[in-house]
Amino acid sequence: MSILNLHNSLNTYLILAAILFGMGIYGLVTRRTLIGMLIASELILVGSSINFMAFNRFTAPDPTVGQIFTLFIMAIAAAEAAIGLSITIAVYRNYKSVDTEDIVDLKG
Amino acid sequence: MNPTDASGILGFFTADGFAGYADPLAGIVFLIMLATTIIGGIIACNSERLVRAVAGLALCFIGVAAIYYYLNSPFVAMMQMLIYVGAVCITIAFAIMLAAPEENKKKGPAGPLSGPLGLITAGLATIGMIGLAVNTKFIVLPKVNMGGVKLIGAELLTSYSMVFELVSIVLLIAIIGSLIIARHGRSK
Amino acid sequence: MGAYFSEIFLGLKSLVIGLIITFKEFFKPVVTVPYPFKTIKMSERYRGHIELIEDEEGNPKCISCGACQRACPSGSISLASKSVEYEAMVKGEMKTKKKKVLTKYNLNFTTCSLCGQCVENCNFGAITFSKDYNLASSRKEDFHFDLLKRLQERNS
Amino acid sequence: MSLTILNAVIAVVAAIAFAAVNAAYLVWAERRGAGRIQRRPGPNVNGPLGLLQPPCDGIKLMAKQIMIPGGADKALFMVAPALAMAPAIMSFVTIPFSDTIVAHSMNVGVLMIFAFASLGAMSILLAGWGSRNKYAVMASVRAVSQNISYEIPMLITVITIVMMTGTMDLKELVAGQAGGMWNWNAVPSLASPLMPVSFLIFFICSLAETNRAPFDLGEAESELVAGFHTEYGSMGFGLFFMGEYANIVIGASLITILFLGGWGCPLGLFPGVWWFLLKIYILIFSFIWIRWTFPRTTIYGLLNLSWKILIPISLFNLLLTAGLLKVF
Amino acid sequence: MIKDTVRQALQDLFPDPEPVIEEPVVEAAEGDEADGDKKKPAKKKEEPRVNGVLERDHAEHGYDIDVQLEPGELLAAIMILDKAGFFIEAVTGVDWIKEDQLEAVYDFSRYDFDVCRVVIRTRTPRSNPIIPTISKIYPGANWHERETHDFFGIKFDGHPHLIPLLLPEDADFHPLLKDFKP
Amino acid sequence: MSGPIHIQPGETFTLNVGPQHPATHGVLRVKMEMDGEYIVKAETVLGYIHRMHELMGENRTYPQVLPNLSRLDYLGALGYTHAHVLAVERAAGIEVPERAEYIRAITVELNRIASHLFWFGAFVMDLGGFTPLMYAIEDREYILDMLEAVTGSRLTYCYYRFGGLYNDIDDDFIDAAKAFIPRMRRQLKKYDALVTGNIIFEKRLKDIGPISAEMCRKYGASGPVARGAGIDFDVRKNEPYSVYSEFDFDVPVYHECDSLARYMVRMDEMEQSLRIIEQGLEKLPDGPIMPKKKPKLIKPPKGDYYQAVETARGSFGIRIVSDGTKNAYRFKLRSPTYSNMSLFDEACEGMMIMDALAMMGSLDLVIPEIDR
Repeated sequence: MSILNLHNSLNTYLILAAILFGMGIYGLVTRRTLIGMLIASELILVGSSINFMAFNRFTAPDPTVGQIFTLFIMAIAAAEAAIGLSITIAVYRNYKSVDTEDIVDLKG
Repeated sequence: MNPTDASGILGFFTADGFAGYADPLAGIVFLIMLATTIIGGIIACNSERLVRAVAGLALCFIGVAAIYYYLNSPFVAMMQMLIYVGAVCITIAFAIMLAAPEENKKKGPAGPLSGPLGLITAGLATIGMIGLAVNTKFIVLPKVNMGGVKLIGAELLTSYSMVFELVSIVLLIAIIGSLIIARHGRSK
Repeated sequence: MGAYFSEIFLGLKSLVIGLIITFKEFFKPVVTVPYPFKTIKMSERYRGHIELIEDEEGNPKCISCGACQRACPSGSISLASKSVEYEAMVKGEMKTKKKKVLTKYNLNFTTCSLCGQCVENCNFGAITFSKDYNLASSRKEDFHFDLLKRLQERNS
Repeated sequence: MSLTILNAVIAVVAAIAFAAVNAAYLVWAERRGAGRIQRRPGPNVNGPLGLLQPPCDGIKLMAKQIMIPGGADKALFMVAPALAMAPAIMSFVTIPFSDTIVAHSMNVGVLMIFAFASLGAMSILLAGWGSRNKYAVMASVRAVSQNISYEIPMLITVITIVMMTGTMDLKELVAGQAGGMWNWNAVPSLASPLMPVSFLIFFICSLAETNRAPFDLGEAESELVAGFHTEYGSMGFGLFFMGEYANIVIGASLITILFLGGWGCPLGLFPGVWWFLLKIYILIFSFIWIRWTFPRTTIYGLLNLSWKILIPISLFNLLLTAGLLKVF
Repeated sequence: MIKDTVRQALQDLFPDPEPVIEEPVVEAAEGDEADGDKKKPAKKKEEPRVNGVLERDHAEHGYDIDVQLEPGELLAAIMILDKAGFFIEAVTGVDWIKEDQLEAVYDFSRYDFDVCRVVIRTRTPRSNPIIPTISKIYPGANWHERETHDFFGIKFDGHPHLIPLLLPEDADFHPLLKDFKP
Repeated sequence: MSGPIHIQPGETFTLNVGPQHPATHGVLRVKMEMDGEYIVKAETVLGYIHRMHELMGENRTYPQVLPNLSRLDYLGALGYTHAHVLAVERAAGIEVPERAEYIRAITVELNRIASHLFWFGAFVMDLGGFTPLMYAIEDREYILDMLEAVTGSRLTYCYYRFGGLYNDIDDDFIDAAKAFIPRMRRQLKKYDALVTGNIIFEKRLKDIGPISAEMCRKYGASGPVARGAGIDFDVRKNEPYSVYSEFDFDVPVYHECDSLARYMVRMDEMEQSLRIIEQGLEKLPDGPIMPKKKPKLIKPPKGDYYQAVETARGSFGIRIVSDGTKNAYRFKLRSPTYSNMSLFDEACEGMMIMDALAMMGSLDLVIPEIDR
């Protein structure tokens, strides 16, 4: 298969999704701040979205279900980002840090 | 893409680009976008400075939007740009500006899985999934997505109307909740 | 509710009034003078830096009494003179008299504040204001005027 | 095959050229217009009517040294101006100047313009943060919150229009308004009697989205020195500047397409690209006119305007139009 | 008349009830002009003014009440003016080098049509000039006192932020002292 | 929009507004402790163009100080030189002919209008509107042309002399001034429609930067700042000097205490100044402009003299401590903006930065006058 025809192959997309997902996992375990973790989790969500979209394009019996699922993921991601932002700010207010190691006591 | 959409004297993404045979321009642009996505992802999960990580995330999302476009879903691609780049990335950037003035305060491992161990973990997960993806035989069905927007709208309001409503409620609760959490402590 | 809409309406109205005013101004003629290409006449009493006045013979009227030098708040004026002897008819006989002749009259324009005290304090009407406003230079030395030299240049 | 590449290159080059020429000469037009409003001539020395001023400015900007402030994030500092200019040029690709002159027509054209516009906010944020200047950071936060809050009434208005015409394709949107100014979307119809209000809202929002006075809080020169591009000189500043003017052209084009019938003649005769250009330049003139008439709003005045006035009215208009569309 | 009430109130600050008679200004101005620079040995040695309240002619001097007092009584006098609704015009100093004293001068006036300008002076030795601050009563005196400190070196006791205002941050000279050499 | 805000320690940052900042009109620096857009604490740093005019006043003879006074405030220079000549005339007991006093009043009021016009333009420019500045400058040019024809300079006039004037006015000046008055009234109407009525402008100033009457008293504020706080104080009325008691004019007073009130006071003052000029031109007596008998050397008798005048920015005072020589023993300048500016630190606490800068504009700062 020609390298210029990669975009017509399902595997390209699946591998890309796996790479993004892996990056997300890596970021999630190595990042030490809440915001870094938020960024990493966005990568994971995007990786799974690509999977949905790829299957929707190549194999789905219903041509819209993958797209709709991706749209839902986007909505949830937006909500997650908003909540994550507010939690980060609240944590920062109380601990003066967003480092996960500093946030150890239970009482907020 | 719908062939009727691609008119215009300068139309360069012709319908042929998506029909199956190798259009070199589409292929080249696809490779560029693939690289953009991966480079953006690497910046996003490796950069020391969080703002750069967000910039990388935005880059990654732009690439992903282009990839959605290649998957015959211009609507989702545009929504990806609009929501992820225009809203999520900016929200995270705001969070950085509001909450993390000292970025490089401490160095060193964050937890047991950081460093090479984290790399190994993530690498194993990636390799496993790639293997799964490559080794599975997918049945390609002839009914494919042609990139219409009307169909999505119709489905959203018929088959998936319940999910749609639920997502709306989740968003509403998220907005109100984040307002309450973030507003706490400031009386203005 | 009424206040809400009336505020929007009145606000829009005030904005439209402003727009109409600037739109009218758009078609009015330009009032500025494109300076290096066109200049305006300076008014009669414009006070530039000072100049020496000459008498009928072309010599400076100044008798170098130094009143201007003393009156100057910033010490911008420095003058020097030498005394020369000359013969004049006094009461029917020739006598040698002494008089001071100006040899140097320098104005340090960098410190001059154009107050006009020197002209006012001159009892002999020997200095006046020039109409020179076109003064610009990047060197300080250009503003150390030698007024005597300027007078001679004017005469020649 | 090579034809497609050629076509693509032509399209991109044409878009860049159009954006650049417009940006350069809009600066000239703005300065001349401001001059006329203020009873002074404006730039008039270089060339006839000062027409050579933009190239001279461009050469001057390019000849200047690129200065990066100490402590700045170099990568972000350099990337941000490019990120400001690129989406503006990309948006030109999808704008139909006439029935045939369009680089790439797509079925979600309206969305595409908004998607690229949202990239502009990102570039402002990165520029502000990257230059490590407190004024720049404050300005970028302001500009971004302004952009976000004005996107909402703008999109609601767009939804109203899309609902009426049933398409997101810019060409079809224009085609729906063909045949004279009584068919334009800005004119009230039975199904949507509040359309002039919508038009006004969209106009205000595009002023705010392009960071134009009286909403130029991102570069409020009397408070925040020069806003998010305080630290930029030479071509970095030039790119921001050109991006701003390219955005103005896009905003004017979008208003023309959505509300003023695109390339259609007001009387329904001889539609063509000239009508489109005429309309956008009239709109741009009004942008300039407004800028040189009004003082700047405050940040809370601006947010109040968006959240308390524009969003409720546009939402009401949306519901009303939806209801009336069902009736008629 | 506010003038009388304020004068009375200020008078009460002094133990000596009898008002200080305004010493006529030495009429030497015209005589001096004739003699030029020649010193007049006959002129009696000028004594510093005695503390007390003086009423001045507004047309001649531009103010109405002139009070001189000890630094210790300053706050009491300022309090009287504050109660009477005066606003602070300025605080400044005068260097009386011959008498080896520094004088701080406080100008007060009223927003009223009942014009009454009050000048309060207090003297302190040049070697160790300390005067209590009035910036607690009149916050506007903050800058004026800092300026006076810049120019004269008078230390205002209790001033919250006595650093150079008009002079450079590291200035250690006081230009309005008569023995100041630039 | 100002009000109490809870600040958490360590969340603030320092913002240096100035010395080079577009809103500080010259060289003023304000160190602001900010919490986001809100000002927690502000400290003004002065002295960037301090020139020690008071020491110059001690080292120079009285006539030699004349040009210095106009350098204090380049926008309303005549008011300041007026204060100086009045103070020295009071100290040395010099009589001034009536015509000279009238001409002084007319020129001072013209200069006051010029100063207010420039302030108007610069203030609107502070708020982001650039065009009114150009219109204001155009009108101001008329005044400057008139004054140049009389005094010989455009900005830093040295026109008054002890006992009178440097030059007499001529018919051209009177004609020009008479023509100027109706024109200025028309222009003021235009400004009202263009700026005062504008909703954005009103929203930016209404209830912004409150300065109460009590605060004015404690800080010694005067001029339009005090009059905007409901204080009916104008030296021209309260303590009439020169020939101001002959004129019929009102002192505009607004009780809102906000920036808009201060703006309105200045706009109304221009109208009142026009009235004074009108009356002055009508009543202008004939006669000399310098007294017949004038001492050759000015040596005021020993003593302490104070003279206050109402300049465009407020009550300006000169204290001359004379020791009987031709130099002043002490030459104190009480500048109005200095007092007006000193309340900025306290007034701007808790405000947003753009409101604070709008308020700073409404104080009408001329930095050389603060720094002296």
